[in-house]
Amino acid sequence: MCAWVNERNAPELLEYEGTTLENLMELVDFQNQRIQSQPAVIANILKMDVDRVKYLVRSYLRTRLAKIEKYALHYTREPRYRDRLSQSELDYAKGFVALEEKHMRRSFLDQLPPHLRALDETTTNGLEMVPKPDVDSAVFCRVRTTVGEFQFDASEDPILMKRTNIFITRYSIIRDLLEDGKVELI
Amino acid sequence: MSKPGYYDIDDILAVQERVPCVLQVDLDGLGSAGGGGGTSKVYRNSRWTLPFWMADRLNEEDYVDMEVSPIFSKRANRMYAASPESVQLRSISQHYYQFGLQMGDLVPEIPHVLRNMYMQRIQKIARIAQQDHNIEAFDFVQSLDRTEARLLKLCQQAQGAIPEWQQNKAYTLTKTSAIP
Amino acid sequence: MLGDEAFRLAKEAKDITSAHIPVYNEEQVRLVTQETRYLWTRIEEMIASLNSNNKTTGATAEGSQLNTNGQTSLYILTAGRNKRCLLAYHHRRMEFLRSLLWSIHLAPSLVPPTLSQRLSPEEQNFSREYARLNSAYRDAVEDQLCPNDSLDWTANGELPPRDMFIEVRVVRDCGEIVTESGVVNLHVGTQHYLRRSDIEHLLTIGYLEHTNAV
Amino acid sequence: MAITTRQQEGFTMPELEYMAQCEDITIVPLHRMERLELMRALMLKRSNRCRIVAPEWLSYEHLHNLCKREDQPDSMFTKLPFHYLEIAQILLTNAEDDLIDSQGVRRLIQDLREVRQSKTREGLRMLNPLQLQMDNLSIAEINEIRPLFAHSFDMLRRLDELAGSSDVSRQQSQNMFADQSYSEFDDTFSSSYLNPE
Repeated sequence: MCAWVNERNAPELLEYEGTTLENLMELVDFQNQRIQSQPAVIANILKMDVDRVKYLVRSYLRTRLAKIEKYALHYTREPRYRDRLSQSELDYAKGFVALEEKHMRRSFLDQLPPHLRALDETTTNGLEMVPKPDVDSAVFCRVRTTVGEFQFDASEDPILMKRTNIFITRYSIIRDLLEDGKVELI
Repeated sequence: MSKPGYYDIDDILAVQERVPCVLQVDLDGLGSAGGGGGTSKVYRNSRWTLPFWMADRLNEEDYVDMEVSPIFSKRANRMYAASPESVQLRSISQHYYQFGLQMGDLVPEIPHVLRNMYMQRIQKIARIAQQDHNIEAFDFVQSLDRTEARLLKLCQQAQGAIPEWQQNKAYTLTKTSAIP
Repeated sequence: MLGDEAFRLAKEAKDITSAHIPVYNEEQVRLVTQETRYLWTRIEEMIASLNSNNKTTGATAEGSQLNTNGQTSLYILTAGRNKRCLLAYHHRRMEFLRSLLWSIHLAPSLVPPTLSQRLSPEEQNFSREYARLNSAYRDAVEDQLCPNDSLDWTANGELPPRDMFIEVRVVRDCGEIVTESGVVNLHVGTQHYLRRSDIEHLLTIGYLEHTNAV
Repeated sequence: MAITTRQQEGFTMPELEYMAQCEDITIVPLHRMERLELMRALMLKRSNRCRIVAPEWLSYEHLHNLCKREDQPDSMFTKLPFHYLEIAQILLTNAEDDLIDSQGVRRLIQDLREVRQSKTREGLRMLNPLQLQMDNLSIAEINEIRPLFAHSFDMLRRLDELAGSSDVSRQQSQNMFADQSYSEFDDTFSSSYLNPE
């Protein structure tokens, strides 16, 4: 659940929680087997459980896909992000990049002069064509284990971060704390 | 609002805002007849308003001298600062903030001007998002630029979600809006 | 002015909402592409002429050379601007298509004709391939995570399961559907109490109406 | 998109309700007390197999005190469960008979929400592009203000960056303006632009 909420709120793609997913789905499989031998009342409860877990898994994976589509080219090129993708996600990202490019080419790009066909340049106005997540964007986070004095900015006084404190701040500032599990996004 | 991306339609529209320039060379293709390319010439030393995406770069290369857009002139800034809530931002520019962010490198005062304007006006946006509309609110809503209007809409959606759910309407499955 | 035609495409892209997409403007796309090609030809001519002038003429031609430099810059900027508008226009439309496809359970066949008329043949093609890309992904994930079960991959993502069964009224004939509890005939005007996951797609396209939200 | 535009701005209320159902709650099944997840309790409750024990904070008296404290000027947000709105709503809908004075409770929850809403609006004044502490806000309340606060935060951040970068480029722009004599600029730029006090 926490992985799902973090993923929903983080501007960039987080580590893939493969093991957690596998464990959850094993549980579903186990429940599914039990359902048949149970009376209707219990069976309904078990079915609901199964549906709830499936929703979580689905929503988690779809949240990731939405991000992957948005920054597909960047994620497939940067080793840091590539490592965070599951094999199926990597295939998906590559497929999506190819699909998008093909659509552009067939719609008009092939009709432009060859010099103008690139999709990964920096324009004369200094704009990068490849979309990248904005890691400085705002997130709400809650402290899970007391951090102590924490420097949000080099030029500011440190602030005490205690358990259950809530902050709105830049994602990049608390990214390490998130990775260490000291804060969660909300 | 995050940094504009290459594919950002709002940014594309914002940099179409025009700025006054004085040409330092003769340029073809700037007149109204120049759609197909190059029948309308404008000569050196003429004043001409150009879209920002064009003017900014030509200014850097000294082919034109770009001036500050009148919407960020000192007088305008002073005028707006007096009562940010009553400024008809939309009629000044649909992309006031986004355009301002682009012009910011050229006019050092812009960040300060925009900040004041924004901070004052979002207070009112927050209030309006919580209440039913009255006449005064209606006028204010009409004066919002695109950035603000979008923010108001998002606020109203987020605020409306709780009562909607409390009244048990959040679970109704409806036809998708994309299908006519 | 240069760039005005491309700007029209950007404005059309701005008009796209979750409930509306304008007809694909093939003519305008062609026009902008054509203008860009023309500009590029001129750019190449001017660069070529500058190179040859460099060798032959002296300071007297400096003024005209400066003009040509400026003109080249302007054309390069415009070509770049045109390209950005073209890409953003198509990109925004693809965004709409993806939203649409997800809302209709990634089944391009559910796109009604009134809508598919607004799409270019390439966009229809994109829709089909996008759906295929997704089912390949879904298959891979299901193989790995739940080989004996399905993830209901395309179910409504905004509503977690709460009511397993919901009450619906039939608005348009759907014929017979097979549910867990047997075959149901969905005839106009009739009401049914059915498992949500069995009929969600019929609600999304407006063939059924959700009547109890309790 | 694989998730909807609304979901990219936060959670839907049903999603929050879904999360809330994983919180623990006390029930009385056949005279014996037990603590289990809310959704389990609801299932038992629906089939009349238990009574739900209302959490302590969901009583008229407790909420009344909170309301009073919440209303004091310059007070912080009072402490409530992270999912208080969802849990209150779920219990008011599904276990009304297990609550004492459910009407009063319902009204107080609403009052509390309104006072807290106006407090968050005050908080908006203090928003800055580095950090703002907002302890004891519940997730539904955060979700409600998320678009406003997050987008505004990002806007302020960009303006800050711009102010910073023009500090650096001010030298250059000063030179740029010095190099070129625009009569128009003399009008639109006073020295105060170039030499901020």
